[in-house]
Amino acid sequence: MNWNEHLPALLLALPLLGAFLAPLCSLGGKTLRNAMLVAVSFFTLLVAFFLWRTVLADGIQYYVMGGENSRLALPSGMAIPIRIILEVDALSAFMALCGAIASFAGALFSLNYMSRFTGLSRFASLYLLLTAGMLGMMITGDIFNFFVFIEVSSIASFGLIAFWRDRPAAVEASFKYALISQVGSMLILVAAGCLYGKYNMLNMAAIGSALKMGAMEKVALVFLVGSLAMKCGAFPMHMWLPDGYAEAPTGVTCLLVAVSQASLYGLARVCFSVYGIAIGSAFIPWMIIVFGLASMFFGVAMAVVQHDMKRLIGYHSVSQVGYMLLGLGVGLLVLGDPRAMAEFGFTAITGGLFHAFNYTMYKALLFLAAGAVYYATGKRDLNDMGGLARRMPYTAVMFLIASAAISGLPPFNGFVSKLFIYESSFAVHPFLAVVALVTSVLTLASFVKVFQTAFLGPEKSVFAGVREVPPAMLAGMAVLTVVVLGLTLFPSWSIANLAEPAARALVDQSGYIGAIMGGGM
Amino acid sequence: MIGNAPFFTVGILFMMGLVGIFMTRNLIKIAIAVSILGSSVNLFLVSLGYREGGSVPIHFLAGDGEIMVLPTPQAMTLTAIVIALAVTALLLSLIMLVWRHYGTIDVDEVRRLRG
Amino acid sequence: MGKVFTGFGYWDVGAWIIFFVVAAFYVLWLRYQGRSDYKKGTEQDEIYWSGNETPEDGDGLTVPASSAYWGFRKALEPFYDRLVGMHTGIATDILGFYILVTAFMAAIILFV
Amino acid sequence: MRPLSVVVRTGCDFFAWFMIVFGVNIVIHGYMTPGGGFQGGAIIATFLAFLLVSYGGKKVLSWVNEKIYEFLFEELGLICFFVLALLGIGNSFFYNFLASPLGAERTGILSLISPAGTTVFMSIAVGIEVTGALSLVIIAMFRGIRQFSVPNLPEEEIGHDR
Repeated sequence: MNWNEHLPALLLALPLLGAFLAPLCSLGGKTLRNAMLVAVSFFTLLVAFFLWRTVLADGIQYYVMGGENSRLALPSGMAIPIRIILEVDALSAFMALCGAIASFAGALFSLNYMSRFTGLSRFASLYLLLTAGMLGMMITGDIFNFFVFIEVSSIASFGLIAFWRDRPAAVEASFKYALISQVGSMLILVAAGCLYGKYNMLNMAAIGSALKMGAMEKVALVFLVGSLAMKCGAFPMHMWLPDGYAEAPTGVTCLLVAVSQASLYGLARVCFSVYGIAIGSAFIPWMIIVFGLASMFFGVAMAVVQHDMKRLIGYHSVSQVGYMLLGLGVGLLVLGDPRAMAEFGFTAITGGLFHAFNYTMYKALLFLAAGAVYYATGKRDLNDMGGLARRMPYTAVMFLIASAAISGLPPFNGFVSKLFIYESSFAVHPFLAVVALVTSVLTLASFVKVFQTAFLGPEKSVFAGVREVPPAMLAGMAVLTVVVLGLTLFPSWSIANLAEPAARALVDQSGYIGAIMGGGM
Repeated sequence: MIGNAPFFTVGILFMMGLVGIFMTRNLIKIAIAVSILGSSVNLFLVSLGYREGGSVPIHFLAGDGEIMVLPTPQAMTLTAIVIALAVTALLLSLIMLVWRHYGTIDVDEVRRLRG
Repeated sequence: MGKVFTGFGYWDVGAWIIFFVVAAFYVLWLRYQGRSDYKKGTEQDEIYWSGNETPEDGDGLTVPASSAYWGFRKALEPFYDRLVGMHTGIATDILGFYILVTAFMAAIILFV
Repeated sequence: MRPLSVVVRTGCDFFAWFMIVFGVNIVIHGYMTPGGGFQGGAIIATFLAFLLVSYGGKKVLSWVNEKIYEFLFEELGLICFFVLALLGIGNSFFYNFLASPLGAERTGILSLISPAGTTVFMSIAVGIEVTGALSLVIIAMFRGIRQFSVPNLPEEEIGHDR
């Protein structure tokens, strides 16, 4: 009974246990609750790291919840897997690692950030429930269980976005997100029902092995792609995202960035591993590419004219998700023909996934820096900010690193993943690369505006009393800065160990199916 | 053809819920329309598991009948009902807070966050 | 540190960092040359506010963020009015876009 | 908000306690009947709704102690559920270690428990948890209504309807 076998279940059990124990720990006082929050998110990060290492070492790990032993996917005499199976391949472990890092940084940050507010036992339990829901979405192999974890993370994020319920904007943002997210989840449930009705199987690998494109599968695919793209923030359906990210407490926004990555993972898993080559017509890949292009350009066009700091960064997350959708769409487009796949398809997927990891890191850092500025000065509007660099040097430096990374300035990690996406989308059609480049220029323009107006410029007398933020918040930001700098300085290691195995796992549908169905593919 | 009767009801209920959301300006009616949508999806899930002449899928209650109705959709519907309750309770509490802050629950007036 | 092959060309972080270090030294050396008659802390440090007296608090000096790209915004007036007009912020509009996109995708994939 | 008529209030007051018995019955037989933890817990939670109808908000909110619902019910239910799931970690998380295949002989302590094994205790744990959770939801939503509308409740009770 070595612990490596139970890692997938432990990855979910830990944050869930933390969420259950939060009210009990808050009986023991503020420090015990804070210690529990940080300890649980740190151990979840450790478990995610060991899980990633185990998956890299010996292939796909799957865990049968409630089975005689945790590896028995097909009990004797059964043709299809019946229990809920957590299937962790290189892509799930890669996304779980990046989600766990964002959750740990957010927990560290919200120790001091939330100390002035009441009801923090509810905050800690909702925060860990959101982490458990996000990690569940990333490692589950069962399509109905994926719906349940989407609901767990959505309901936790409704509560957390409206946490400051005396701010009208937060309540409005949470209601709009709740409305569109509930209708989207109902459509995901209809899609799961369609697939179950046709194949009587709920396991993604089992459905993937038996799937032949028909009317029911097309409806299920459209509902899944539509609602998962909505939860990522693709263009026409993105309007809840800047409101939700701007109004939530900053520690929560840092985690919400990773939660939208979990639905991007869900989109990739459904398109590549469940449908794969059976996707038939090139309509869905081109639809994802169009989502990507529209999100990129219109997201950053809206961001340039914003003057509220967190809303501006929220619109940038809409445009950055566009890059990943473009990368995955190009990969899906040429999944069928091996020559184009070898030439640029695989680079596109690696670029898209590496961009997902980079994006979560520097976007979370940007939000934490914006939250630190809000904590220190109490202002969010860029018009009445100025000359904060002298008073808050660490936050200014970290914000500079993060904005250089997001706008893709050469030595930073944002540039590496954008380079992959430029080159591979150029091979499909030059227009795609042109839109990507113009978006990157506009991103740089808007972050020059933010950095100049907020941090540079002459000293303002109204900010005389501003001091640097307390150490726990700096520690939260430092964790993310270290990861961003690590990815910047060692791109070849991180691509070879992080992005490439994930891309290979995503493309290798037969491996994903074979692990569960006993190599019967 | 009669076998598909539940699926027609699901279609009609789904359309009613969807159109209901857009037809009204009152937030509480929108929350009601969303729960109609949820119940139509639950009906869809339950009617998936129906088998001709099947009996209760519990072994010693099923008697000697060989065919059993599929139990998985019933478990799925149960979870969907639990989730629909939680979301409806949250939506209604948020509408209460919107009423307290904005003094109106008209969907066209609750729009401070725009642009 | 590492050479990354991106399918079409190479990307090497080390080369870029060395380039930036050399460029930084060169710029700092140029700045160090400077004008010899400059003395710190004298009236030479005063901001030249095109003739009239300089506002002493930073508030008067900073360029507000809303006017940072006013030219860009003014030039693309028709595009931005339509784009910002699209974001009405009404809950049912947000849902409407989602339902329209899903209906469009379902129509195309089923009937084309 | 005018209180309901005397008949309704006394009826609710009388039936409140029977709702608990009915709800517990559904929770206990949950593993076999269509009921179960969640449905039974929801029925037990109507106990509080009946009290609110019969005694009015002020009296009930001053009487009810939310800490009990939060810690005795919610936390206990959640932790029992989690520990039951963890006990089977030898085989796998959520393993049903008390169950036995149909018709197998069950000796000793096992003969007392039904062959369904841990699902019996898990549905009871869920029942306890949902009772606490839904009672807190009812209290919170009721307190939400009263927070900003001053109730014009007459102090003493009039015997007949108005």
